[in-house]
Amino acid sequence: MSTDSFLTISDLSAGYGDARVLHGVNLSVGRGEICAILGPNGAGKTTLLRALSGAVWTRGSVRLDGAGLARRSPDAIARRGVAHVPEGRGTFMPLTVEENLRLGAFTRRGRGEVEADLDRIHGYFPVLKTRLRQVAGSLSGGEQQMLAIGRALMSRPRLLLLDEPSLGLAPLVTRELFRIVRTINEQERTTVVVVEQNAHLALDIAQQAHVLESGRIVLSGSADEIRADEQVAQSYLGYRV
Amino acid sequence: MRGPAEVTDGPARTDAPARGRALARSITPVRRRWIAVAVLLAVACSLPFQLVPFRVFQFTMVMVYAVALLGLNLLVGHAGQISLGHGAFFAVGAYAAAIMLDRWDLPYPLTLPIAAAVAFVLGLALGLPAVRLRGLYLALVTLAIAIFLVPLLKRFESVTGGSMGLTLAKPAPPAWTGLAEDQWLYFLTLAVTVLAFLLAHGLLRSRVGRALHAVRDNEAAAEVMGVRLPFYKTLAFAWSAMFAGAAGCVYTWVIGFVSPDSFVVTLSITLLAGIVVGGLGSFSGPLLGGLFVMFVPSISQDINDAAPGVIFGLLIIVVMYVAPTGLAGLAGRVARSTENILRKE
Amino acid sequence: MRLSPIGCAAVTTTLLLATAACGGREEAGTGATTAAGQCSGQQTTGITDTSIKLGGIYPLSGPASAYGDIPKGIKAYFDYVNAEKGGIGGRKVEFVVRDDGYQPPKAVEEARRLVEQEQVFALFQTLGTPSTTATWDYANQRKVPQIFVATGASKWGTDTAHPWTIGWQPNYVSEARVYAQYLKQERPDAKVAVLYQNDDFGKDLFEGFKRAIDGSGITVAAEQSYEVSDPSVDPQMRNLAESGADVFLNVTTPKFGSQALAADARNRTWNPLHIVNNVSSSITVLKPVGFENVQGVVSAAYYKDPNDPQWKNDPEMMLYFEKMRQYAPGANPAVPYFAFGWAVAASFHKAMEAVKCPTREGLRDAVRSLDNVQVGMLLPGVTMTTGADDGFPIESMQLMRFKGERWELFGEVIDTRKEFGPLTN
Amino acid sequence: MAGFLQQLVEGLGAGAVYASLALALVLIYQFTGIVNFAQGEMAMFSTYIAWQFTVAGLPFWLALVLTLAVSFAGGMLIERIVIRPVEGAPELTVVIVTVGLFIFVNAAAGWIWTFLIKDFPNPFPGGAVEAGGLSVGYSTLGVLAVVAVVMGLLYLLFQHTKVGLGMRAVAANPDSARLVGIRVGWMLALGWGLAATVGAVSGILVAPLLFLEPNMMGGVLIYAFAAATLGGFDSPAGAVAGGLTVGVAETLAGAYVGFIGSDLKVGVPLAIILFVLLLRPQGLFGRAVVERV
Repeated sequence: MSTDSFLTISDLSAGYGDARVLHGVNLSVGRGEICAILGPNGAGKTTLLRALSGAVWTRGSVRLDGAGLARRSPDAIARRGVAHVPEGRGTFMPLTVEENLRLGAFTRRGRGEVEADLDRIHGYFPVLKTRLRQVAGSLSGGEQQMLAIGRALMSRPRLLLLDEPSLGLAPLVTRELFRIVRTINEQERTTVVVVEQNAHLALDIAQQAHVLESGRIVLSGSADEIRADEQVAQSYLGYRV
Repeated sequence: MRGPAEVTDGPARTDAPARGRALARSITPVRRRWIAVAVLLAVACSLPFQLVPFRVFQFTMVMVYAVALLGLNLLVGHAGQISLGHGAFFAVGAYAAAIMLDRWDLPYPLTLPIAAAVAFVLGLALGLPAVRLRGLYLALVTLAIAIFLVPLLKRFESVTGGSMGLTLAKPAPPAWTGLAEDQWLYFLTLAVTVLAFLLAHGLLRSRVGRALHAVRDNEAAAEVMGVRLPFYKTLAFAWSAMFAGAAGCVYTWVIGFVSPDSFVVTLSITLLAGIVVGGLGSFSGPLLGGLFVMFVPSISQDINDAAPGVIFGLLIIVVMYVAPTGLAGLAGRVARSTENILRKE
Repeated sequence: MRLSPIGCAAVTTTLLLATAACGGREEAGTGATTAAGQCSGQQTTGITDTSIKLGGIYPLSGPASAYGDIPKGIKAYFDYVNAEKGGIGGRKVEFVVRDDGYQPPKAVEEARRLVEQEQVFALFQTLGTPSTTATWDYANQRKVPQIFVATGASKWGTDTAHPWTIGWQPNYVSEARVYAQYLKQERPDAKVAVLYQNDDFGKDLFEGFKRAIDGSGITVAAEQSYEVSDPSVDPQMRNLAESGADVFLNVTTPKFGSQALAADARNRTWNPLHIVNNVSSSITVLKPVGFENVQGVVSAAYYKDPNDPQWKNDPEMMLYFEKMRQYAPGANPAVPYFAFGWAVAASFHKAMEAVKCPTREGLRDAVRSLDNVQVGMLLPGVTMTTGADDGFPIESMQLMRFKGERWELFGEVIDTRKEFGPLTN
Repeated sequence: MAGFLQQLVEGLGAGAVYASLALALVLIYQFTGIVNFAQGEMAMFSTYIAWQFTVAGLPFWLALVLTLAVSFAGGMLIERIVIRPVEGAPELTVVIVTVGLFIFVNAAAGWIWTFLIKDFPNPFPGGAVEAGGLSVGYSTLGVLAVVAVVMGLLYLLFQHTKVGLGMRAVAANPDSARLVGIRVGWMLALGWGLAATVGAVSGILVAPLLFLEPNMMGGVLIYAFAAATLGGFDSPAGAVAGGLTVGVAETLAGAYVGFIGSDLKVGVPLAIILFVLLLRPQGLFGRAVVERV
């Protein structure tokens, strides 16, 4: 594993109400790395991200740069630099694109910085700049995904959680999106945890990956190791090595 | 009263724990339900011979409210529609019965089916526009109906007796029963209540009931699955109005007096509060709600003579804290935990 | 041990038979006692040589709660009589008050509670026409006196099938007759605009007024009703003002009375003679409107308003203020509902003193044969009289006009029975 | 014609009162999806507090400011103490809690201040502007102006402040709002506080016209419901427009439609609501809610 562990998850269980979905997950992500979480539907990938951002009940420990996150409220975790782009993108539909972006910076002070960050986001996603006054609900799926990532970046996150960014997007758009995520990771040294059905894409940008099945980690390794694993190849990559 | 208590407490109090556990296991939920119903019925039948007429009257009114709440439960609890106007259907049933008794001298048993039918038809007519509305908006439209009914009743004075209302003779007990008036009224109400519960039970187990549940759980999905939404929503509204109308009819028998100001908006709101407090979508919810509506105001006055409303309001809030899903849910939780304790013993 | 529906029925029947066999309920009349001697056979439930138990039903909760002050005045009076006079004829009075929230079914429940559980001697005041109508059949079947009910509907006096129920205050029809009489003298060709509450009270008074002006030159130029649930009567007042009537008859309850008085004052193009009915004639209704805005308003009264300075040195009023402070320390004695309660309690005191037999029958007969009984809190000249053909204890009122900061009584006390003949259905 | 215009003006005056309470209803509904049945009673209670301040000898405007502050705090407190414990419960449970609150506040006010009516100082002068046979009372103008000012302030708050943006975010998508670091609980409390403040304004506007007593707002609440339904429960501007429409319709119908008369005029807003909802179930200004399968 990585020498410098930025996010450390130990023995994490989580779930909804009476139902436990995660059973003692352990993993760590190095600073500035992209970590892909793979696995079949219902394995608990989304729950893992929700556990990290405090939206479900958890047991066990989550440490970000040494500070404990477990059992804090979602807004408190967000204020500690964790930006979660949820499944379904979490767009504030009736608000304008600009208001959506500004909400990303809700926890920050300093007007000048926010304005500068807006420009930075426009750099990544030029299409958003042309739609600033538009109601977010009127954007296309791909644009909404860009908006969601842009909103997350507005908080200058230390940890970015992406849940199925490719869902419902055309392949070309998805490819573009992942390229941008890679760029952001490289330019801003943002640590990223990405949950993705499309294992190819995820492994292309990730340094390391974990396979989750029935709420447990069944396989961990570098992106290349995982790609080379026969089992994974069969189940998630659709070919034999 | 000793008999029923022994039946329910029997397994718990037995000296041989092993036998107790075996017995507890052998009583399946279905059987337990039948036993509970039987005990309840037995107690209900013996009450009027045990209590003073004043208490008998109170329990008669509990059943009247329970029948109305049964209708509301069908609509709110099983079909997921909110009505703030059920007092209006209650009033329509009450007035229909009163007018039949007062103007046409119909024998009173006849007034029940007719009053129920009138409420049903009215519910059907009002259910048609209600089909297009949902949630809050339906609630407000029904609230408006409840408000409008009062001046409407006053306007058509020649039929309704106007704001003076109508005073009627109460059904007299037939001589062969040897019952006093309050006991006779009690058994009439009990019969209607049992009938209403059986009818509601049957309705919910029928195709209609399944369709209603589908509507409640996910309206759009139900429609995709081929449930004829407008049809069932209207039907739910009409059935529910019918129960309220039947309750209103029995109310007229029991009270012997109807006036527009007896059916103000507060009645509708009290009914809705009653069913939510009692427990939505449950079998015992209407009964518990009826008990709440009947007894809690008097208890409030016993606690604070100067401002009973302060206590009544507080009690509603407190019940909702303790039992967010209603008293029926609370009773279920208590029963389950007692059972767990028994099992572990 | 599977129970089929049949089994269920069997269990039920068994239990039913068992209970029916071993326990009959306490008979309804348990605790019911009867008198001996000259009053032999008459009911003495709730009364002993040292005590009387009375029960009253009022709205203490809900929209009509304002009337919940009346029993406090009654209680103060009885507390005073119990403590300082040794009770009524040596009997200490216990007054049990129950809340019906102005809902008839609740009133029935509470009436039964008072009679069957509390075992009261009599129902002393049930408030409101609907609640009283819902309970009077019961009271009369049980032969429990239901006396001095707090509603002015005329049926308490005209009805013959309910001898156990009797009113107290002047009925609304008589009050309407007083206003009609006044107009016939002062404005024989008046065009009257009427605002009335759309319920039994408003209808009774308005219909009575229409009947009383029948055949005279007085006409109703416009009529508007309101519901108790209306926020305001301003729209009604605008419509009435357009009629150009020269007399305005204000048949309202206190809040709406104030609103109508204020609307009349605001409108400077319409200045009719304003007659406000007794229910809304209290100083507490006029004061919020501003005394300068209600000068010259006419009304009629039968009991003394504690806010009225002319009674400042009246012995009964002084006693009232003193004892209210003593026995109802939290209450403001200026509230006319307290004075109303005081007056009706004093009336009961007089009636009880006149009973021949201290029994329910005795009380029923006593309140139906009152002869010119004087009560200190009633206006001078207003007395209680009943008889075989007269079921209305108080039928006299006196007109009054508002001047400065108080009502000024004018004219003679009008005995409506003498003036207009007995009221019939 | 002058008579008609006069009725129109009076209708607008009545409508402004309905609008102010409807505004308070909409504020809470927007954030929580709850219809607060106790809104009118809370407003009535605030008005009593203002009355108490003026009786204690404070000048009216100071009493007003103090009352608004107390109401704001009280609204937040109610959210924290009364509503928070049932936050996760079914919507209907929360609605019934507000019904309980209604009964409680109403009875408490009667207990503390009795049911006798009180006169409340009118902040506006008594006269009227006369123009072409039309007479518009200063108090009518005043009420309309206050409602306009409240609308304006709310607009500024929601559109041009960070807190306002946060509140709108909570209304739009509470889960997502949490994920961007907004303290949703505080925003809800803030919404209740704001609604209580607007309600207090409404009560203080109503009291000089209807006279202060515990049941003062009961009738107004019904019309405010109608106004909010008409305008769309998620649109503050709609609530105001709805309030004015209901006020005018009710007044005109009571005056000009003979058959309706004053006893059935309450049917007019009912008919309007029914008609509007059948054509546009989301209200005139509301957003269509599309439910996905």
